[in-house]
Formats: sequence, structure tokens, C-alpha cells
Amino acid sequence: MQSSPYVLGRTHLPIIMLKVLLALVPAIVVDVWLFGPAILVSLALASAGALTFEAIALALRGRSVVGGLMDGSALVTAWLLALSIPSIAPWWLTLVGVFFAIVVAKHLYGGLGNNIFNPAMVGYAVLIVSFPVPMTHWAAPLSLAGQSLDLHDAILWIFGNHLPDNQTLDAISSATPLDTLRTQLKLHHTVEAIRTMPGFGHFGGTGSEYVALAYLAGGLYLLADRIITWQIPLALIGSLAAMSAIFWLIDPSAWASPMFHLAAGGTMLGAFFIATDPVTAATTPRGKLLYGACIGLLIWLIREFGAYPDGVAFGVLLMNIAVPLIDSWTQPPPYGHKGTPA
Amino acid sequence: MDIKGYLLILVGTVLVNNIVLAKILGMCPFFGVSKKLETAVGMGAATTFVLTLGSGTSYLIDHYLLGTHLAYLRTISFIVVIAGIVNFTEMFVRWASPVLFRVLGIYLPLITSNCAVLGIPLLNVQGQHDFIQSLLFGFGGSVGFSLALVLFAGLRERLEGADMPVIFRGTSIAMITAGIMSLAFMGFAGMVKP
Amino acid sequence: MNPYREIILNGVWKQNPSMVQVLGMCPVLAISTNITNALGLGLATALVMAFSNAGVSLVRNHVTPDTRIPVFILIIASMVTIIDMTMNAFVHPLYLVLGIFIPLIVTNCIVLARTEVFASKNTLLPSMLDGFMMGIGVTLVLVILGAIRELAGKGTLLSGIDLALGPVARHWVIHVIPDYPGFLLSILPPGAFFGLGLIIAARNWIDQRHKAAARTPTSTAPVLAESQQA
Amino acid sequence: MIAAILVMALLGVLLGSILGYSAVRFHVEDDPIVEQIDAILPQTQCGQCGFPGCRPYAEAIASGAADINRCPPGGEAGIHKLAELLGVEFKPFGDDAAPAKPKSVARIDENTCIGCTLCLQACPVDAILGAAKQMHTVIDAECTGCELCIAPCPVDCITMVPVAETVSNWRWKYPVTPLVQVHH
Amino acid sequence: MKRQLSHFHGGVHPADHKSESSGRAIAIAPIPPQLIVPVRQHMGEPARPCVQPGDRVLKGQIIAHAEGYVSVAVHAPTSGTVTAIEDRPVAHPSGLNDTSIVIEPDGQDLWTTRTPTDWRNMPPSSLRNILRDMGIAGLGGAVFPTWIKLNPGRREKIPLLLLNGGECEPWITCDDLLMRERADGILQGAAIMQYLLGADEIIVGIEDNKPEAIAAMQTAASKCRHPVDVVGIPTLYPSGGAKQLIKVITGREVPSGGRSTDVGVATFNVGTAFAVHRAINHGEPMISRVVTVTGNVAVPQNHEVLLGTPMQELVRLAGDTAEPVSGYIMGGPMMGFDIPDISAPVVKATNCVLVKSVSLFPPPPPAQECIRCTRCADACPAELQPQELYWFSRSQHFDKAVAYSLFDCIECGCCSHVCPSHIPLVHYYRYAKSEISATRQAEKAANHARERHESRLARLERDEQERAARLAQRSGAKTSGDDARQSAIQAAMERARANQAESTE
Amino acid sequence: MKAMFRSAARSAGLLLAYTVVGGAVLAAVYAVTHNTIQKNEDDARRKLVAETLTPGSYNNDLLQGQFTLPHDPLLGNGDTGSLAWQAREQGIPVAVVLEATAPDGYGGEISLLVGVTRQGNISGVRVVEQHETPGLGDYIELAKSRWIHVFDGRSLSNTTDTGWQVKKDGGQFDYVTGATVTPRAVVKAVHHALQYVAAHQKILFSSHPGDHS
Ligand SMILES: Cc1cc2nc3c(=O)[nH]c(=O)nc-3n(C[C@H](O)[C@H](O)[C@H](O)COP(=O)(O)O)c2cc1C
Ligand SMILES: Cc1cc2nc3c(=O)[nH]c(=O)nc-3n(C[C@H](O)[C@H](O)[C@H](O)COP(=O)(O)O)c2cc1C
Ligand SMILES: Cc1cc2nc3c(=O)[nH]c(=O)nc-3n(C[C@H](O)[C@H](O)[C@H](O)COP(=O)(O)O)c2cc1C
Ligand SMILES: Cc1cc2nc3c(=O)[nH]c(=O)nc-3n(C[C@H](O)[C@H](O)[C@H](O)CO)c2cc1C
Ligand code: SF4
Ligand code: SF4
Ligand code: SF4
Ligand code: SF4
Ligand code: FES
Repeated sequence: MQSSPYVLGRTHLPIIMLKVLLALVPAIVVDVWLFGPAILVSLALASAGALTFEAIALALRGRSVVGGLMDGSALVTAWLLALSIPSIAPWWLTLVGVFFAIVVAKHLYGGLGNNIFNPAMVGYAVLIVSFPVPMTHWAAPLSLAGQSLDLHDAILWIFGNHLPDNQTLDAISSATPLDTLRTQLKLHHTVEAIRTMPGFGHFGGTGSEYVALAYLAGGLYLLADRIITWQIPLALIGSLAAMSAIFWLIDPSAWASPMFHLAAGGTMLGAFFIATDPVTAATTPRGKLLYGACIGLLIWLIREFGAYPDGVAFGVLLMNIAVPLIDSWTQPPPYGHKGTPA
Repeated sequence: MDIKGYLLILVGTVLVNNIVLAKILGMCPFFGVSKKLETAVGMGAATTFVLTLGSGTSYLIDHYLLGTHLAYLRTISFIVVIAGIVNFTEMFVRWASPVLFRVLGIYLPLITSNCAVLGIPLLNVQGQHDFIQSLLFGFGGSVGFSLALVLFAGLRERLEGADMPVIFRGTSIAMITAGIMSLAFMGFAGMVKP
Repeated sequence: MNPYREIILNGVWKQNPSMVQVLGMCPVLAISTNITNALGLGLATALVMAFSNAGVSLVRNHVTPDTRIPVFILIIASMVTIIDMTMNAFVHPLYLVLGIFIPLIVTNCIVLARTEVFASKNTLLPSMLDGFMMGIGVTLVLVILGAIRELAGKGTLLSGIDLALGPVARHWVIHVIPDYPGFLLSILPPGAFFGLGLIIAARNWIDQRHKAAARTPTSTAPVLAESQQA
Repeated sequence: MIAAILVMALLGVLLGSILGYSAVRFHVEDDPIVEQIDAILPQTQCGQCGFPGCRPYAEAIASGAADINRCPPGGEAGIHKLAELLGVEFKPFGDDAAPAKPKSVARIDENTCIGCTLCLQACPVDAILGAAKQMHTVIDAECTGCELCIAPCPVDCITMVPVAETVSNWRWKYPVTPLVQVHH
Repeated sequence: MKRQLSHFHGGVHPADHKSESSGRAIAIAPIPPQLIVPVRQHMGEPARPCVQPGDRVLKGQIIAHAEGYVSVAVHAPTSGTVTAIEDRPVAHPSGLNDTSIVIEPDGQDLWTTRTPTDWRNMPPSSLRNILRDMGIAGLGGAVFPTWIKLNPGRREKIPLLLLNGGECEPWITCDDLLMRERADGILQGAAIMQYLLGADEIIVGIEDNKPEAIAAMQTAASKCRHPVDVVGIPTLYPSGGAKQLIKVITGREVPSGGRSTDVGVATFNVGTAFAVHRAINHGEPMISRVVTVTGNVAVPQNHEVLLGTPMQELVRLAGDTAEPVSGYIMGGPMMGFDIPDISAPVVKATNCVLVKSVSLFPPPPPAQECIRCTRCADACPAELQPQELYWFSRSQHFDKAVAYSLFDCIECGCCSHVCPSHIPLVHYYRYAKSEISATRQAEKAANHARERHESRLARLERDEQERAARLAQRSGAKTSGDDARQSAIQAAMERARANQAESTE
Repeated sequence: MKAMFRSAARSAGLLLAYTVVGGAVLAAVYAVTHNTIQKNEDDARRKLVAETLTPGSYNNDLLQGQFTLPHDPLLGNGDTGSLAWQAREQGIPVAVVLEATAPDGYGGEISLLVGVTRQGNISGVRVVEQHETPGLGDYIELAKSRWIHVFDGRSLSNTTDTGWQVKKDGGQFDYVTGATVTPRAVVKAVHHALQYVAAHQKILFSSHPGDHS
């Protein structure tokens, strides 16, 4: 039996997912341009892995495999995971991450819509905790490395752990600016001195600052198309900027600037694409503000005081835990529950 | 020890070395009393009260009664003291305020078999904490316990409606959820140097 | 069914403390990083449970209602302290690894639960057996979990066995996967939760298959509504 | 040795006095749980639980003498509620439990009824009208469908008729979408 | 004078499809060969038939009396013979049958005596009784007895009478056409309502996609002796919902669980006002209404239809198109329901018969999982969190659903409309609501049974004591009557159980 | 009131009986196991300290040679000081083992034992406690890798001050790519410990080093 309404709107779930993928494309293009084509290999690998795991999980659970694959959510997860780990990560690393994302974090909970933790970030967290070494070997920007892996070399490296004769891992990889900053601060260098080291650009890391700008552009597109709402990105960026600004103003030589925090690491990706995952984020308007602001705060705390270089994944996961409570405490009063003016 | 030190103990016990998710203590109530938010809050409050009190009392017993000489009586005397506190609190609350009893009382008997309650005093001894530190450690530890419990209960209530594979329903998914929570809490690693 | 068989089956499968009752979880989760530790703590627990149940069963008719629990706890705590000192004296390295979790057997709720549920109502022998088998149930899960975590985490089995059995046992360690890079998560707390979650799911699966096999093939029970939404 | 015994004795005396004192000083009566259980039972008074009516069953549950899964008219929803009230695990109906039936009411065949009043005496909710030697009828709205009146009837003129689905008691069914894939 | 309007939260803009049927004037539908008049056409107790098969009835004659408080009478739509009183298919989502009075028209269409009422000189309570006997129920959809709503009760008066000309559902134009063609009658009905309510003010709210109706009503209003304010409101579904309309016009919110009167407003459909006018000023009971027949038909149009006319007659009048018919909806596409059997009659609630085709109303795509995107929450005019209601309804956690205000849902369908996963959300809410209502009903029944059981036990106890006393008086001997009774019940139960065992074998 | 007292007394009496019996049993077990436990603990410590010394280069009981060092920035120890052990051959001090702390490890403090011969050469270094990232920074533990042997035989004289750095910073010490923080901290701490020994050579190798603190 069909129940009313008989006319449905024109938004479709697969289209939403497709648009999210589309919004990621500018950043991918910039990444290829500035860091070489390795990211394409890891995106393809993650996508293939995610679709395979998704299909297996759907089949085991007795659900429609085609219907499940067509919704596109597995691809979004795969891309976001691939974009948050080093592009030159070995193949097994990517696959382990995708496995934890798709199978453990998503399908054990019942698949799309039923999961409580952001799948991509569960994958990332498992990897950074278990394999910190490959997880901190990031591709060096072309402008610094001088030499780079072309597509063929990248495939050989990722799948075969094999580098061209004239290259070393040290030459093609580098620590991220966030990582360098924290280790150098420990050696009592000032922020100003550290910022002059290679790997730092105008306001973020060399190259990665432009990738961040591309994420921002993609995010604004999602906002404009009303795929995401403004509350989470704004609150996240706002609280991260506010926290870093306060400490930066107190002592600019010991604390990184707000600009740096926004442009470095996964801030932009996190603010527009990850913290906004509708399934695992808070849903009420006030809840979204609180959720975003807390993630921003946690990112800052983890970056400045924690052991892990970037706090986006942990911030998001920690707030995922609190989402049910946030949602139930920030329920807006329905029509007729507000107390009527006499 | 200054204010900053005390603050660090609190942050450390509540977040960084969360008694449940990092130290793996108090698992039974964590899984047993987290099916409903309401009961989780009650259990958290009751545990916080008993643990803080028990932590302080245990310190006094260890310091003034046992010393190094009778250290082997630590376990038994701590548990006796805690059982006494729990029992007294239970009967007192029940008599003094039926309302409060309905909120907290039914959880009190469960507290004696929460190993965090004995674990924290023992950790206090191990860490050579003074009286104030012991109190704070007990309080922070139990707040950490309550925090994890309440958050977990929220998640489990939501999971009730999820369409998950049958064999994972119930305890199994609760374990996996606790695992991911513990993974997330690892994000606090390094904030307070151990 | 033979009552003793029933007791054994309850401890190991039907009422398994770790998988079904979800009691006494802390040691199971915290100490299962490898088989050696798991075995050590499991057996210690089984011994404590057997003797505590025995003690309680002996005194069960000589307690008043309001002193019952405290007396039980006293008995358990004494047993634990004895085991604690004995292990400290005779398997010192293992004792150091298990650390705080030996005294914590006192608050292991499964111990108190069994004294309450079983020993306070039964005679000496069944009580001892019940305590011991419940302990074996815990040990079983501990060892399986320990094996999984050790294997996934380090690619070995029985590492650290020399702690319990002395240096002779050093080369008993089995390197199942040579040159394994190690999967750290497995040995960290999250790994404990994941592992136990999987074990419980596996148990559910076996139970389900069992039930499905037992059900008559003609049964046309309606499918649960909740499975109807894709 | 002496020190140990002294310390332990001290603790024992302390603990014992606290317990003994507070047990008497703070003594309170228990909440009447029977009422709360009885409020959950469907009051069909049908005895399918093996007790002569809902209240006796409630008393049995309260005293721990009966399981919570014995009342078929209450359905699984009833068991869930009992489980929640008593803080125990939900327990599905055992295999021996009577299968749930559609709600029915008793109907007396007016041509056969001899007016013996036996059914009237058996009905726990006074849903049957009539006097000696006169034809009896069932008030549909009052009948709980407990079937207690059927057995006593000497001429077997009482039957249970399922309550028909009408526009006023019709319910919306669980939505089933085209994508349904049933578990195997 | 420009009124300051407010907004309600959410709402949607489905394509309105009004022009198909609004271009043609209201036609009078012919008398069908058979009229099927259900006794339950209004909300509340069904009316009680007062005719027998074989009786001759005149047009407008009462054929079923109002039964109980929330009820109204039912009348013969034309003159003829009652041929049967039996269960017939009715317009209801269940597709079930219901008691109906079947009339064979004689074609003469003879009226009973019609007596206009001098309402200005009549006590309100008598006037309300007349409306009840005239069968007036709300034509806005809920078909609630109008006479009850016209009672200010303990309040001295209801300050604002709000006429609902919103007609926000796509496709439907019956109120539009009624306002264009019979604006004067509507306002005369409103005057009667104003008298009954003691209202200070009359406002007519009309969506601004109906400029002709607004103009017609304004013209009529300017001719009225009492001031009537005709207000154009922004077109946004469901602005015609009483709560939404009140919010737009007055800025006030009807408290949850309360009624419009709690904020000093009484809301009536314009058709209801017109029916009140016909009933009081002309003595004509509610025997017909305007029905839009539209969708996949050759001539979409509004008809004035006798209640009881089988819908298939209307569909035939409208003619076929080339496209095959894929079904029929009673009401609009947002809130209406499927009619499995098109022989079901037009009733007071029938504002529209919408004929479906696959191209106009494609079958819904398979539902996917909810991704908590909250588009539904953004669209919900009741300001609920539909994704949460769905989560709890789907998993049958009804307590939670109620806690999240399930019963404040007006089933408007906005949430399902916008859902990118195309989840039949409203269906889930209807399911949950009817399960919850059934449970509540069962609880009530249980309490009632408990009381009866207890009073029976008390009575038996009393009887027993009396008998024992009598016996003691008589012989001084003590018999255990109680035991006897117990064993009787015991025996009854034994036999019952034995019976049961037999029957299950 | 009386009932209360009686109830309290009865419970107290009952529990008294149990605690007395329990206390006696525990005390008895303690008496039996006490010495073994003490010996176990001493053995364990002895073994650890001995690991940083060349086997056979001394013949005293190391625990007999235990003494306390006062607070010193070079040792990174706290106000309560730290422990040290003297190894003697025929009563003549031939080496000392000191507790040293590297404060700037990646995950917090790293506790070390540093063995130094009378000649000022390192006889061995062991990590006692560390919180480095498992799998990354924990290669300083002997159980994970042989890295810690890089110090064997080093002295202030055979390695210059600039040499006391990891290779990446221009020194002589190897490290694992991607984890430089940890070895940096350890190298620095060992270097400091050597400097401390050099500065306090006389006292440390006197026959009663503990008296000077
Ligand atoms: C039992 C019951 C009693 C009602 N009593 C009144 C009343 O006294 N006055 C009134 O204006 N409406 C009364 N209503 C009508 C409703 O509040 C509401 O106005 C009507 O159902 C129209 O609903 P709608 O706005 O969704 O079409 C009553 C409804 C019910 C179900
Ligand atoms: C979503 C929704 C939409 C409605 N749309 C209209 C409408 O367009 N016109 C109307 O008269 N009543 C509409 N109603 C019914 C009104 O809420 C209200 O019941 C009616 O105006 C009361 O008048 P009545 O008693 O004369 O029917 C709607 C109700 C709901 C819940
Ligand atoms: C999660 C994480 C944990 C780390 N743990 C350690 C560690 O324990 N020891 C260490 O030396 N470096 C550790 N590092 C690496 C340092 O941050 C730093 O990148 C490394 O020491 C390389 O320094 P270099 O650029 O001077 O070679 C870790 C990095 C990450 C991301
Ligand atoms: C705006 C948006 C953001 C998303 N972000 C994520 C994400 O951060 N991680 C992820 O695994 N999936 C993401 N998804 C995909 C999908 O929602 C996610 O896999 C679900 O959590 C799976 O149930 C996103 C989808 C949308 C529409
Ligand atoms: S089975 Fe019948 S008598 Fe027993 S509780 Fe249920 S309804 Fe009452
Ligand atoms: S009439 Fe019969 S079935 Fe109905 S309540 Fe009475 S005894 Fe039960
Ligand atoms: S619109 Fe649909 S998918 Fe989005 S939150 Fe609502 S129900 Fe879920
Ligand atoms: S149908 Fe209910 S939940 Fe959905 S939009 Fe309308 S009022 Fe809100
Ligand atoms: S073992 Fe039960 S709480 Fe720790």
C-alpha cells in the first residue's frame, strides 16, 4: 500500500553523494598538480576496496548489493579516507583503513544511516594508532622534493614498496608542517624560526595550503547547494580560530597562529566534508553549533597538547560519541510547545 | 602541589587516562548499567559519591593503620571499608530520601562489585598520592567513569533502533562501540605526561 | 541431565560469565594481550572462585541477612590475598605483569555473583565445581581473546611464557607470522573490545545456527518486522 | 600476626556495628510491587498463565515464583514492560506458551441457551447478562475474551468469535517498501 | 489595510496544478442510479439509521440520527426508496466496508419541507442543535461536527472567526471555485458563525495563488454589513492547516494538545460556512458538496455532487484520457489516500477525486536509508524532528516516538516530500500512531476489566458473607462456601484449559 | 535504641569472628611467603642493574652497593634524588650504575639506567620506563631492537660534544627515520649522565659514596 504524499521532491540520495564527490574534485586536482599523481592511485585503490567490502557486507547481510552500491556513500567514505592519509601509503595500509571504515564502523552497525561513528575517521584513527610510521610519511611537495614519482613510479611504490633507483624515501617524503611544528617547538625553537623552515608556505604548508583553499571552495559549493548547513563548518572554524588566536596573541613565538591552524592539516577537509557527515553529526540547529564548536576546540587541544599531529579525526570521533546526548538536549520545541503569548 | 597540578590530575583521570576506556576498570557496570540514559546517570552519581569517599578513607587506612608492615592487608581492608560505606549510604539514603533512593539507591549495592572502586584506591597507593591527590584521583576517576557511562548509554539508546546484523546485536556491538570510544579517547594521549 | 554436567556446561557455554553474563569483564579485557597473561589470570580467578564458593558454601548457614554480603566479601578477599601472596612468591614475573588485576579479583563481580547465586544455596562440592567451572569459562574466553590479540598484534603465540614457567620456556614462543609488522591496535585497549565483540558475535552465530537447525524445517514463522526495511 | 589480627578485628567490629546500626536505624518497608505488576497485566483474568487470574499471577511474579513470560494476552509488549519494571532481561514466550490469538469475544447461541447461569457465574468481569431460566447474552464491550465461560456451559452453546476488523479499529500496517529483502 | 503576517516553520512548494480544473465553473452532477450513504461520514460516533429498507424518503429527510455527543445527522440526498442498509465499500484508507443506507432515487428529487431559521432571534444552543440535525460537519477535511466547534463553552466568546480558504493542496480547487461563485453565501454563513461564537472579527485567509477568489471575496466583503477582512497569504503548503493559518494570520501558536480556541480563534473551512448558510437561511441540510475531479481525466472540473454518489460516476463524467488510469486518490496528493474500490461513494470529506496515471504520479522509488540530512526537519511545519520519529517508529520504540511529540505530527507529508531517500515517513507515523492508540485502548480496557473484576469479587464476598450469616443463623453449622466457589472456578478453568489443548491440537 | 544496639552488637560480633579468623589465616600465609617475596623483588632489581655492567667485572652484591644521589639537573631527577649502585671487584669500586631521566621523550619522561666504568666508558644503558609511541619510538628498548647498544664503550673522550647527537643533527648516533625525537632525548640524557659522572668521579668511586650526599 502506498501512503501519501504521492508527489516527491527532486533530491535523491545518490545525487547528494555524487555532489559531495564533485566538491572534492578541485582539491584533488590541486593535489595532483602540487604533489604528483600518487593521490590518484590511492583514491582508485580506496574506491575499489570500499566498493568490494561494501558489496561483500551487503551480500552477507542479505541486502540488495546493487541498491547499496548505487547510493554512493561507500565512495565518499573511500575518498575522504584516501584524502586524509598519506597518498604514498602502501596498498595494505589503505585497505586496512577502508576495511575498518566500511565493515566495522559502517556495516556492523547496520550500514548506511545506522552507523554512529564517522566511518572514514574510524579508519584513519585505526591506522594512525596502529601504523604511525607509514602514516607520517607524507609526499613532499614537488617544489621541495625537486624530483617526484610519476604515475608508474607511484604504482610501483604503493603496490611493490619499490622506488626508482635514484630516489629515497627521505627525498620524496616529509613530515607535515603540523608535525614539524610540534617537534621543533619541543626543541625550544620559536614559531617564527620554525615557519622559515622548508615545508612552510605563506600561511600553511607548502602546497597543502592551496589544497586547503580548494577544499574551502568545494565546501562553499556544498553550502550553496544546501547539501550541508552552515552551522557545523562555521562553529568548527570559529572555535578553532578563536582558541588559537587567544594563545597566539599572548605569545606568538610559542603558539601557532589562527591562520596556520586553519590552513594546515585537515581543518578545511574536516570542517566541510567530515564533521558534516549527516549520519554521524548532530542534527538540531543548536546541536550542530555545539558539535562543530567542540570539534574545533578538540582539534586545537590535540594539536597543541596531544601526541597525535592532527586532531580532526579524534575530534570528530569524540564528538560522535556525544551526538545522541547533544541531539536530545538541544531538541527545538515543536509547534505549540513554546508557551503561547497570552 | 599547586592548582595546576591538581587540575592536571583531574584532566588526566577524566580524559587522558579515563578509568573505563584507557585503564579498563569498571567494565561490568559500564556494560550492565548503560542500556538506559537515566540509569546511567544514577549509577554515575552514586559511584562518584562512593568512590571519592572511599578513596579518601582508604588513604587514611593505608597511611595510619596499615603502613608498610601490614601492606598485605590492603586489599581486604579497602574492600571492607568500601563495603561499609556502600552499605551505610544505601540504608541512609533509603531512609532519608525515598526520592533520592529511587534515583541512586538501587545502584549502590552494585558498586561493591565495580572494580574501579577498589582499583582507584590501589592505584593511589601505587602512585604514592597524598591525601588531597587521593581524593582528587578518586573524584576524577569516578567523574571519568560517569562521563564514559553516560555517553555510552546515549549511544546505546540510539543503537536500539539500528538495523544491525542480528549476531552483533546487544553485547557484541556494545563491545565494538566501547572499542571505538576507547580509540577516540586515545586522541587525548600525551596531553598529560604520565 | 547430570547436575555436574549441567554446572560444567553452564560455566563454559550457556552462562559463560564473559560472553553471556557480561560480568568480570575488566580482567578479561585488560589482561588478554597474550595467552600467557590470560592463562595466568584465568587460572588465578578459577582458583579464587572455587575456594570462595567453597568457603561460602560452608558458612552459608551461619550468617544473618545483613551481614551476608560483607561476610562473603571477606571470604573472597581473603582468598584473593592468599592467591596474591602465593603468586608473588612463586611466579613473580607473571605477578608483576598481572599487577593490580590480581587484587581486583575481589571486586570481580562474577566471583561475588556466584557466591550469591550458587554457593549460598548449594553444598560444598557442587559449589566448588561451579566456582571452578565459571572460572574456567572466564579462562577460556581470556585465552581465546589473548590468542587473537597476540596473533593479530604481534604475529606470535605464547610470548612471555617464560615469565610463568621460567627461562626454559623462552623458545616455546611460536612466531606464527614471521616478519609481521605488528598491528598495534590489537594490543591496545580498543583491540580488547573489538576482539571480545567478535567472540561474542561468533558465539551468537553458533547459537543461532544451533537453534535454526533445531527448528522444524516446516516452520513458517513470520519474518521480524525490523528486518523488512532495506 | 597479632597486629594483623587486631587490625582485622577492628575493621570487623567497625563494619559490623555500622551494618547492624543502620539496618535497624534506617529500616523502611518495601514498595508494594504487586500493584505495579498487576497494572501491566491485561486483566483478561483468563488463567492462561496458570494462576487464577491476573492478580495472583502478579503476586507470583513479585515473589519470584513465576516467570514474566506466562501471560499470552499481554503479548511480548507486556513482557517487555514487566522486564523493565523488574529490571530483568526480556524473555520471549517459552515454546510451551499458548500462541497469541486474535482478540475474540464470546457469543451465546440464543437458540440453544437453557439459562442455567453457569456461564454467568464463571465470567470474571460480569460480561454476561441474564437470569435463571432465561436466555443469556454477552455484552461485547465488556467481554475480555478469556474463554472461562465456555467450559461450564452444559449445552456447549458458547463460541468465541474473533472481533472483526472495522473502519474504527483498523490499524495502519508496518510500511513495506519495494526494496524488501528478507533475511534468510 | 495591510495586515502584518507571520510565517510558519518549514513548508514545501509542490507544483500546484490548480489551473487544470479552476478554469471551469462548478457543474451540477446528475443524480446517479443508486446512492450509497454511509452513516459514518463525520468524526465521532456514527449516526443511527432511522429508516428501514423499503421506506420512501424525500430529499433532505433525516435517515440517521446523531448518536451521542460528537455526532451529526445524515440525510437523504434525493427522494427515492431505501433498498438496503448494509456494509458497502467506503472511502477509507483501509478499503473496508461500512454501514451504509442505499437509496434508489425516484428521479423526482422532491424536497421535504424546508424551513429557514430566523437565527438572530434564536438562542445559540437551539441554533447549534439545528446544525447538528442538519448534518453540518467540517468540510476542510477533518469533518468534525461543526455545532460543537461553534460552542464557545466556558469562554464567553471566541474573538476571532477565521475562514480557511487556503486550499493549499495541489490539484484541488473546490474551495477556490466556491469562493469565486458563492462568496456572498459564504459570508452569510460566517455571520451566523460569528453570532454563535460572539466573535469580534472575521478574517478570511486565502493563498495568493487564487487572485480571483480573493477578488470575489473582497467584493462580497465590501457589501457585508459586518466587517470582514479578506487576507491573501503566501502560497506555501500547508498554509491551509488550521495551526499554520492561525500562525500566519495571528502569529500565535495553538498549544500542543490544545485547540484553536485556546488562542481565541475558531477556524472553519469556507465550504462549511456556506453549508451553514444553506442550512440556516434555506433549511437545506448537508446533502451535497463541491468535489474537484481532476488528474488523468479529459475534463478536469468541479461538480456539485450529491453525497452518496459513487465516485465512478464522477470519473465517468470527467471522461478518459489516452493514458491508462493507475489508481484513484481521495483528497489531494499530499494528504489524500488511495481508493481501492471506486464504487465507494462521495462523502462529506470528499473534496477531490484525483485520478492517477503513471506519468503524473510515478510510483515511489525504492526507499533508501535515512541519512539524517534533516531536510525533513527543515520542512516540517510542526517543527518536529521527523528523522527521529522515523528512527523510533521504524524500530517500534513507541515511547520514544511519543516523547519526541509524534502526536503533534499533522501528517502533512512535507517530510516525505523532501526526503532524498524517499522514505514513506508519514506511513511510519500513521503506523506508529495507530499502534500506540491501540495500546492505549487496551490499557483502558484492562483498567476497566480490573474494576469490573474487583467489584465482582467484592460482590461475591458480600453475598458469601450474607449467606454464611444466614446459614449460621439457621443451623449454626459452618460450611466452606468459599472453598466451593473456589473449586467451581478451578474446575471451570481446568475444563477451559483442556478445551484449549484440544483446540490447539 | 536497645534494638539498635543489640543489632549492631550482633553484626559486629559475627563479623569479628570472621575477620579474626581471616586475619590469622592471612598472617600465617604472609609469614610463609614473606621471605620468598622479598628475595624475588631483590633478585629482579639486581638483575636489571647487572644488565648495564660487564658480566664478571665485579663480584659484590649490587644491592649492597646501593646509594642515593641528590637532585641534579644533569640526571634529570627530582627533589627526592635518585638511586645509584656501585660495582666492586675485591672491594674496589670499578663501575657505577645510575638512574637517569630523559625529560623530553615524545611521550614524556624516559627512565634509564646508565652503567659507567671507572675509566669513564659506558658499560651499558637500559630503558626502565618509557611512554614512546609503540612501534615507532619504542626501539630504544632492548626487547624491540638492539639500538640501545650504540652507547656501549662510548665515553666523553672518544666522542666529542658534537658527536653526542643523532646523525641527523650532525652527531654520531644512528636513529630510525621518522622517529628522531626519542633517540635525541636518550642520547642527550646519557651524555648528561656521563658529564655527571665526570664531575663527581671522586665521590662516586669512593668507598662510601652515599655519605657525601
Ligand atoms: C473529542 C474531541 C472534542 C473536540 N471538541 C472541540 C470543541 O469543543 N471545540 C472545537 O472548536 N473543536 C473541538 N474539537 C475539534 C478539534 O480540536 C479540531 O478543531 C478539529 O478536529 C479540526 O481538525 P483540523 O484542524 O485538523 O481539521 C474536538 C475534537 C475532538 C476529537
Ligand atoms: C496539512 C493540513 C492541510 C489542510 N489544508 C486545508 C485547506 O487547505 N483548507 C481547509 O479548509 N482546511 C484544511 N485543513 C483542515 C484545517 O486544519 C481545519 O481542520 C479546517 O479548516 C477546519 O474547518 P472545518 O471544521 O470547517 O473543516 C488542513 C489540515 C491539515 C492538517
Ligand atoms: C602519532 C605519532 C607518534 C609519534 N611518536 C614518536 C615517538 O615516539 N618517537 C619519535 O621519535 N617520534 C615520534 N613521532 C614522529 C615525530 O613527530 C617526528 O616526526 C619524527 O621524530 C621525525 O623527526 P625529524 O623530522 O626530525 O626526523 C611520532 C609521530 C606521530 C604522528
Ligand atoms: C555532506 C556529507 C559528508 C559526508 N562525510 C563523510 C565522512 O566524513 N566520512 C564518511 O565515511 N562518509 C561520509 N559521508 C558519506 C556517508 O554519509 C557516510 O558514509 C555514512 O556515515 C555511512 O552511513 C558523507 C556524506 C555527505 C552527504
Ligand atoms: S494469562 Fe490471563 S489471567 Fe493470567 S495474567 Fe494474563 S490475562 Fe491475566
Ligand atoms: S463472556 Fe466469557 S469470554 Fe467474555 S469475559 Fe465473560 S467469561 Fe470471559
Ligand atoms: S529527509 Fe529523509 S533522509 Fe533526510 S533526515 Fe529526513 S528522513 Fe532522513
Ligand atoms: S507529516 Fe508530520 S513529521 Fe512530516 S512534516 Fe508533516 S507534521 Fe512534520
Ligand atoms: S570486573 Fe566487574 S567491574 Fe571490573
